Amino acid sequence: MTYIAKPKVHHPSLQKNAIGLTRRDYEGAMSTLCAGCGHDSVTGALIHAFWELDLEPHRVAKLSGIGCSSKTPTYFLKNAHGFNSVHGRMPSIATGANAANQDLTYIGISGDGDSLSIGLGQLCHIIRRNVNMLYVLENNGVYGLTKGQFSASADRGSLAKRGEANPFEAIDGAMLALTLGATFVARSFSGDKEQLVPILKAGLKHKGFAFVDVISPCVTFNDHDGSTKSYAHTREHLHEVDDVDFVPLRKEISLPADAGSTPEVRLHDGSVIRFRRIDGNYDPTDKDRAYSYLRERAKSGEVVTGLLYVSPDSLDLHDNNKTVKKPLTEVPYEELVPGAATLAKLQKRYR
Amino acid sequence: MTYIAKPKVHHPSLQKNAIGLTRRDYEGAMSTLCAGCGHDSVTGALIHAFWELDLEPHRVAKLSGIGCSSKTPTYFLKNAHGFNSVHGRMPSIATGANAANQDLTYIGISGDGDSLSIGLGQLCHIIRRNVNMLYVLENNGVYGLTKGQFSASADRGSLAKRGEANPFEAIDGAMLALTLGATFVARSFSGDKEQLVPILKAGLKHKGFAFVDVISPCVTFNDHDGSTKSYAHTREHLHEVDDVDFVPLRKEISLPADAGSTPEVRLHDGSVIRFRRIDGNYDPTDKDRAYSYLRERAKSGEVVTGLLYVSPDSLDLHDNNKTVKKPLTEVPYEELVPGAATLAKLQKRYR
Amino acid sequence: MINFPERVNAFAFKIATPNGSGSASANGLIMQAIFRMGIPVSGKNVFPSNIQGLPTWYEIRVNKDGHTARTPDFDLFVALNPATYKKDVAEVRSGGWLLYDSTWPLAAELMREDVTILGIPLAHMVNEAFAGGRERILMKNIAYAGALAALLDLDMEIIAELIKATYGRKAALLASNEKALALGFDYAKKHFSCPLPIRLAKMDKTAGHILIDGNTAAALGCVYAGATVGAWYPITPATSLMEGFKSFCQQFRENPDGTKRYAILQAEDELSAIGMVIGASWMGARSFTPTSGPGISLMSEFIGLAYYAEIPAVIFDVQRTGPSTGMPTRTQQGDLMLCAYASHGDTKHLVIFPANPEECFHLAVQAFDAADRFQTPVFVLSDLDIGMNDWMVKELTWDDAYRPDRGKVFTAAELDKMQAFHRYLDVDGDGIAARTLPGTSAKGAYFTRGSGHNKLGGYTEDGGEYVEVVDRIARKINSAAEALPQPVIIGKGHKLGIITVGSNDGACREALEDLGRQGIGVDYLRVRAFPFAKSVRDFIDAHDSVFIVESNRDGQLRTMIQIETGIPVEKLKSIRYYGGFPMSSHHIVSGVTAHLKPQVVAREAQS
Amino acid sequence: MINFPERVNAFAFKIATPNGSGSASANGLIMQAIFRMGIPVSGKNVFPSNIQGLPTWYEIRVNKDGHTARTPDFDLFVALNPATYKKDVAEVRSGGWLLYDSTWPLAAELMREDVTILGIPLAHMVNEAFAGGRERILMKNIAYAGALAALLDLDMEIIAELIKATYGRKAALLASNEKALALGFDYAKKHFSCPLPIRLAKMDKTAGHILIDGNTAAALGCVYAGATVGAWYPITPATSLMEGFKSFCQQFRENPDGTKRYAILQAEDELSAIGMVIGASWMGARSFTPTSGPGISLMSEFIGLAYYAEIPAVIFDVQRTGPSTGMPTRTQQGDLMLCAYASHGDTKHLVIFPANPEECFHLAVQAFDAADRFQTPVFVLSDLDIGMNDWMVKELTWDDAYRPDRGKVFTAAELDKMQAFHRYLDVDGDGIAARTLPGTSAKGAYFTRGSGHNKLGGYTEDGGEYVEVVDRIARKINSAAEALPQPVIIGKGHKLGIITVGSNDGACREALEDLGRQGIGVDYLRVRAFPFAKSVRDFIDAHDSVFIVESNRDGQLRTMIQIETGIPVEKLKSIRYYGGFPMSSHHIVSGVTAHLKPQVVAREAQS
Ligand SMILES: Cc1ncc(C[n+]2csc(CCOP(=O)(O)OP(=O)(O)O)c2C)c(N)n1
Ligand SMILES: Cc1ncc(C[n+]2csc(CCOP(=O)(O)OP(=O)(O)O)c2C)c(N)n1
Ligand code: SF4
Ligand code: SF4
Ligand SMILES: [Mg+2]
Ligand SMILES: [Mg+2]
Repeated sequence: MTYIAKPKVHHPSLQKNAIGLTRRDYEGAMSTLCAGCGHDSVTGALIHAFWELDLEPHRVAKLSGIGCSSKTPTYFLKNAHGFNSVHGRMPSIATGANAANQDLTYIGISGDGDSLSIGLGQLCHIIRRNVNMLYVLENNGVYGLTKGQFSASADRGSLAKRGEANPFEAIDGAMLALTLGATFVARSFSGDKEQLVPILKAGLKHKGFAFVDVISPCVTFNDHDGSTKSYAHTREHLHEVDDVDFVPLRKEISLPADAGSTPEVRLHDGSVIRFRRIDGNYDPTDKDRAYSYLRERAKSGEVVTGLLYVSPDSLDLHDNNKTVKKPLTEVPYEELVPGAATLAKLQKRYR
Repeated sequence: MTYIAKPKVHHPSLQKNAIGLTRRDYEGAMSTLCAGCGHDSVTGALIHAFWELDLEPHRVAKLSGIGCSSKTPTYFLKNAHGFNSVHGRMPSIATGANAANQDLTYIGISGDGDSLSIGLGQLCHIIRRNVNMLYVLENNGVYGLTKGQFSASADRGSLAKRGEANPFEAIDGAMLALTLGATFVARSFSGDKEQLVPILKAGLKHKGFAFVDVISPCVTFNDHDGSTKSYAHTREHLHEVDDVDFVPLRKEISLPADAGSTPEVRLHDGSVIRFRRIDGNYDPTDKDRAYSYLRERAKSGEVVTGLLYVSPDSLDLHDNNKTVKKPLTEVPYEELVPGAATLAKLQKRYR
Repeated sequence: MINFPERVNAFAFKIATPNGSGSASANGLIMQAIFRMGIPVSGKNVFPSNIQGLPTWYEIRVNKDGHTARTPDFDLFVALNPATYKKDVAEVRSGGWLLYDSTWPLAAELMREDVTILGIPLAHMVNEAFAGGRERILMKNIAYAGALAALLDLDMEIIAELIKATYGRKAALLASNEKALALGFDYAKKHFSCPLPIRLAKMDKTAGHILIDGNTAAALGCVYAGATVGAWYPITPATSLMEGFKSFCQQFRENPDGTKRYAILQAEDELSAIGMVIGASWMGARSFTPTSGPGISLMSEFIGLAYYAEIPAVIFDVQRTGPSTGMPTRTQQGDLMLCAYASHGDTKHLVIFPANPEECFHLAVQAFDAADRFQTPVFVLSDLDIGMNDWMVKELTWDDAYRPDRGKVFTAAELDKMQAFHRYLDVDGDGIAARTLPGTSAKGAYFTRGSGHNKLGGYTEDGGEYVEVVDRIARKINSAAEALPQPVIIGKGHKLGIITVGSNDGACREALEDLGRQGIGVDYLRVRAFPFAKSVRDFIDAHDSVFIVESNRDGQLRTMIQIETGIPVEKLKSIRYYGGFPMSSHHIVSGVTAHLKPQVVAREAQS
Repeated sequence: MINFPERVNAFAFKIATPNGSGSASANGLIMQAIFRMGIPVSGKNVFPSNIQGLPTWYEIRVNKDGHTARTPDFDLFVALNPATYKKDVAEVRSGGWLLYDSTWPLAAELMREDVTILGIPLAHMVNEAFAGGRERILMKNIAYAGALAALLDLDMEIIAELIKATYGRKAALLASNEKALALGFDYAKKHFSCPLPIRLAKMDKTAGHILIDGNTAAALGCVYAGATVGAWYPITPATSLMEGFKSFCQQFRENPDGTKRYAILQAEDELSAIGMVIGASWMGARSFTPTSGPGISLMSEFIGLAYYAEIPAVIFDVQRTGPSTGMPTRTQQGDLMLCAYASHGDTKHLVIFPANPEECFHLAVQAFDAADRFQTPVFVLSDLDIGMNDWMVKELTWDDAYRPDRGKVFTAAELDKMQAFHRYLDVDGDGIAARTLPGTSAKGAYFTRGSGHNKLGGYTEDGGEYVEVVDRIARKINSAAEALPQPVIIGKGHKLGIITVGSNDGACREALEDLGRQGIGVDYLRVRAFPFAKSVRDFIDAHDSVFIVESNRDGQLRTMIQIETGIPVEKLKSIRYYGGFPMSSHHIVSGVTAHLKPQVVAREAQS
């Protein structure tokens, strides 16, 4: 909402990052979402993550589908190119964009309606192609923008605002991503910026498709008693499995002395994801265990959060395609076209 | 192929079933698929299964999308209504049809292109809705009808006929179905009629969505060395976990004396699926174990077949919708319309 | 100050608030109260594509002569949203009134010399009177309603009654509402000379009428048509149609044990929704889907299947401003061509165009009959203005003798008597082949497919057999022209004519009168279905010049008339407005006079 | 026996076999050999929508005058598929020849008094000569090729050369082929008086020409246009376009280390394919997708997004017979209207119509230029006949000086010099606003959206701002008419004219000559793009009557001309053929004369 006071992202200082930008430089237009909407907190976390990673805003491409969630790209990185596309089909646009220019940082924002209903096929296939991007699913269990219908992530038995119970099994985006061979799967909560920011940073730096399911409550249509996606329910049923710290390559020198004792995952560019195991010896590089663990916890109604799985040797779309290292948009025309003489020669075969 | 000799379904006798029909009564038009195509064997198994279940052909609705596989409904049950629809969208047609008339037996036939690429979203959502039908995915790892492109079920590294290796992770329909909460998941091989027929029968009788992934090789485009969906490769890597016997309700009296010793699953109508455990103590009612078992075996390149999971207390679309027991198509108009007087009364609220 | 002539029951006012502040119920209250006073009234809700905070407006027009089309001339403006002050104040007609919240000093943007400014300290008053933040926001709306009641001479008893009907069971809420209403009313009475020259006075012109929105009425139509399967994917402005259907079904189609004589399927997208409709219709259920433009685009492939395989389907397209996502909360008539010719290959579809909620009800029923009879998809083209705004229409009536026209469907008994059944055989010579429903009997079994088939229902790749079938389908579709709802015509033998479609009806009828007063006689035709009835051509032939009035950029209705009648475009002058609001009569009046002027000039030059 | 006049280099023959039996390569061999003899030739492959077993045909027309459109009159029929005997034998023209496999007795169905029947024991011969089952099937085809060589006087050296070029490296295969060829040749020489009156004789009319299919040529066009991202979902008859692109890229765009200067994305469906194209184009890559009708229907929503957000995209629609799945291996021109107006809301798209493979190459390049220049989707409408059949066309030429027209794209340096960048501002007054590519600079950043936006690129729900943008887009699209490929016109001042599109070109040109011989002079115009150039209107104005020739049921080209020019339909006579085969001149000749007759009658009645 543009003209009613709203919780502002905190700017305790106008501190500058390594490329001389303040957090303000990573903001976007004023939010037009409802006061208290989870999505706005995700926006805040994203601004923080981009700032901390010292990314140049204009080297980022931000994409979305349609929905309240899909409006959020407007609210951060005003200096990045944005694409608010059509409902559920952002993954294909991101895939094409990334194929054309692999040098930008890609972030996609979607909702549970956008990703798990109309866009489910595209989501599954972008996972399969392992397109290098951070994909944030702002999950509130409803269609916010069309005023509160159940989405496919609504749990069986969860109550609608008018009291009706959802009769269908929920689709769990994280489980689905694991099943489809995703190389980076995390879950977090819009209300837990501490946890969310490092996950987003790690996702941005992961080479491949980083899927982050963020429980992001809809205060207007799904924050009541009986909803399993309300702030209260989510807070109560959160179960954190690990505590992630993301260490970009260039900062590595400043690692604490006891670094060796913390398990870590080294990404392709040398950055490191370090995680503190909160639940027993949860290991986010062990996919099979991750899966059965999630199932187990889900059965007892828990919402497992943290970095659930990461594959350090992920091969992205361009690795598999063997694209030249340069963005295709920058390959000069002359290197694309074999010329008149070759055309003449080539045609011998058609005679 | 209509006019070249092809392997015919065997009719050792023109034996009649309980409703007085021979297997011939369950056949359809002559196949126009390639000689040796796995899909034709599935057709044979289906004819067998329908015949053994004593189903009236005209009380069956058979549906498909587009593809070689999707042509198969033409080749069985000539006396059933058929619907060869559009590519990848058969699940929605089946859902609507079933919603309208719950009394027919529904069978859908699809291919891996039809189901896992263009139709993936619809497949996932029909699973979620647990529409009461048997869904057979004739899986050959390629697009047969469009001449041999990789499908989404092609394994990473599997070779195309021209030698190219598939760079993407395969989507495993059975794993996906399990993840999405399917209530009946099986896998079989077109070349294994012994196993396939009882699975199809159980699937037809299961109340809910019965997903059967049948490896069904494409002799023309994907039966070469290096393909992981060839006859040879499949035969070599098959791993049967259980051996299913389906016992319809009315035949129960004839159960062998030692029936008690075989694990069994009782379906909603009283029919029984009895299975012999081949692999250790594989239990098709234990979903979590099924999942980890499948993952494990898949890693060693094995194709696990058998009844992988069945939920005996499955609630189908109509259970969840609380539809009247009668097909909606048979509810008289008079019971649908409140009439002129009610309309007049109703409009008080609009004044 | 300009001296404003008294105008009883003939004025318009507009209320600006931020979205999500709860103003909708206050605005609805005012409108309903006016209606109950017996005065023709209309309300247009102008809302943003977000849930909370962006600007929203509500426009109320009161017109004793029954003209309830939108007017852009506002005599009074209630400006409660600082974000739109500048734009809002410009919309007040000279000599009119502006009501603002004088809790804060009058904003410079609101100053206007030629307008009487009325300040009421709404926030202040409600903050004094109420405690909770939410309650204060809500009660501010009721307070301005109270003020308007005083200023416009709204019947307080009626309002009190309405409030009681709404909050009767919640005593606290009722009390708050009554208190807030009084606050505004008393303040206005005390500080201004009430009523203003624009004021209300009881009439008896709303008897036998109701206030209803088109989506609700269409939903009722689906119920009365006997539709049992509804499949949909939520989209503004079509969402409330299925919500309406659901609530009527809950009321009328549930057994005491909770079992349902209907099924509503919330699909995963529009492709799936139309697939479900096709599946259910194939089985013999009456089935429908409500959607808007983007949904129709997504359904295009399936629409071609239903056309070619000849399966009934009813599709409500509640149009919004396109292209693409466009302005999803604004109205337009931009999908005419798409619906008429949707899908690849040669196709042409039946389209029905209701003009108001009353027709939404009746034409919905006719749409189901047409779909069954012609075995083909039928589009019902409504729009956001019809679908989501409350319109004053005649009370809906029903003939209990009505039974659905299910078209040609062979029963098992009929099949038994036949030699053989062939799905696509035109036995009766009317282009319509009989169908059978799955499960009927072995003899009735056939294969439905979107690929080439011959008249017997067999697969074919033979050109001649293919042509035979598609030619028959073309004949069938064209034959529907006279069976579908016929045009509404007002013909008085003038040389000029207006042709329009859908929700422009009111604005056109008002324009006819306005033009008549200017001495310009114009006849009128409103098409109600496509393919067009012969009378459309006749009407054009009978007039020297015809103005085609529509709410889209490209003149889609005009194009369709041109295509179907072959009439040269010069004869069909185009009048278009497509900025997202409902059409107003002045668009038409100025369009017609602008077209006439050059003619006059030309004539003068000649003489 | 009818005495057949000798016809050198002017006849047609047809070969019927079951699909999947390997006849395609034998047929291609014959056609190529004729081409190498310097004789104009065309081949039409008529194949079923399955992989093995259903009937397939190959039609070869030889015409010294260069008429290579399809003809339905066959002088010779090679009937090797018992399943279609009955239909096939009826297609031989009286006095012609029928060649059958005399291993088995002559089927009763094949008997025809007025046709010379030539029996060759093909199966017997190859079974004697070869061992393996597969080899026997394949060699039977080469054997009938040998027989045809003898009967038609095909140059055996050329055939031998071709076989050597194909199998040169596989000695055993080469030997088998040579043996099979000799078997057929020798048998025919020995048993029949060779050559027949229909026979070949070397000419020099194919110099400077090639035999190529349209999909391959279009793929080459994409390579030469500098397209780097291709996204697609397989569909007949478009599949070979992307396969061609891939193989050319493998040849010309791979580095020694195997890295690629291109990306081909096999999407999960057509919605995804067009999404990928839009994404890549947004980034600044030239990007395209090949598809057919069903794909266009599925892409409809995205097409509207690209139109409204002004993103280039090149879409090849290789048309097949619709509606729905239709006859996927038969040709048609059924998607004209869909492509011109695809998507909901007011939209209109640029469409380019190649008539043959040569134009597929050149117009593909122009399509990319137009897409970039006008920042909008551009359709290239080919069809199955152009796309999948080998056509004799002029050798493709290339101007090395060509550089892509990327339209208005601001660089970082240009942006630096500007005060501010506004995405949708029409600075130049030509309706085209400059864009920037993502990643260029912070100053160039803007938000792309399919929802309402103003000329500055900001989100809007304001009617006026919305109208400003859509009106400019309409102007932009219409302004493309003269920039797109212009019509091809043959004007000799006749009173009658023919207008056609795409692959009907050859049949029309042949018809012009045929009609000329009958004393009916007709001018000719072939549209090559939509929106239509002014010259289309001028052409119609300059003629008394114009025949619109097209391959669809509903006269879609005629409708589009009517819509865009406003010319009354009476002036535009419709000639349509839509049974799935390529158009033949006789369709046009009989269409024109049939239209003329009533006029003559009318005139006579008057006099
Ligand atoms: C093709 C299409 N169908 C439907 C819509 C209407 N629509 C807009 S947003 C939305 C759902 C959004 O839900 P979700 O993605 O969960 O986002 P949220 O608003 O909950 O954040 C729908 C159905 C649309 N814009 N386009
Ligand atoms: C919308 C649409 N896109 C593409 C096609 C072309 N097409 C027909 S079948 C098919 C793939 C079939 O593959 P699969 O489902 O695996 O069946 P199979 O032939 O292998 O049995 C495709 C892409 C189509 N018919 N419709
Ligand atoms: S409706 Fe829900 S999801 Fe949308 S902005 Fe409001 S709180 Fe957020
Ligand atoms: S192409 Fe493959 S899938 Fe299709 S019929 Fe032949 S063998 Fe079967
Ligand atoms: Mg949501
Ligand atoms: Mg397949």
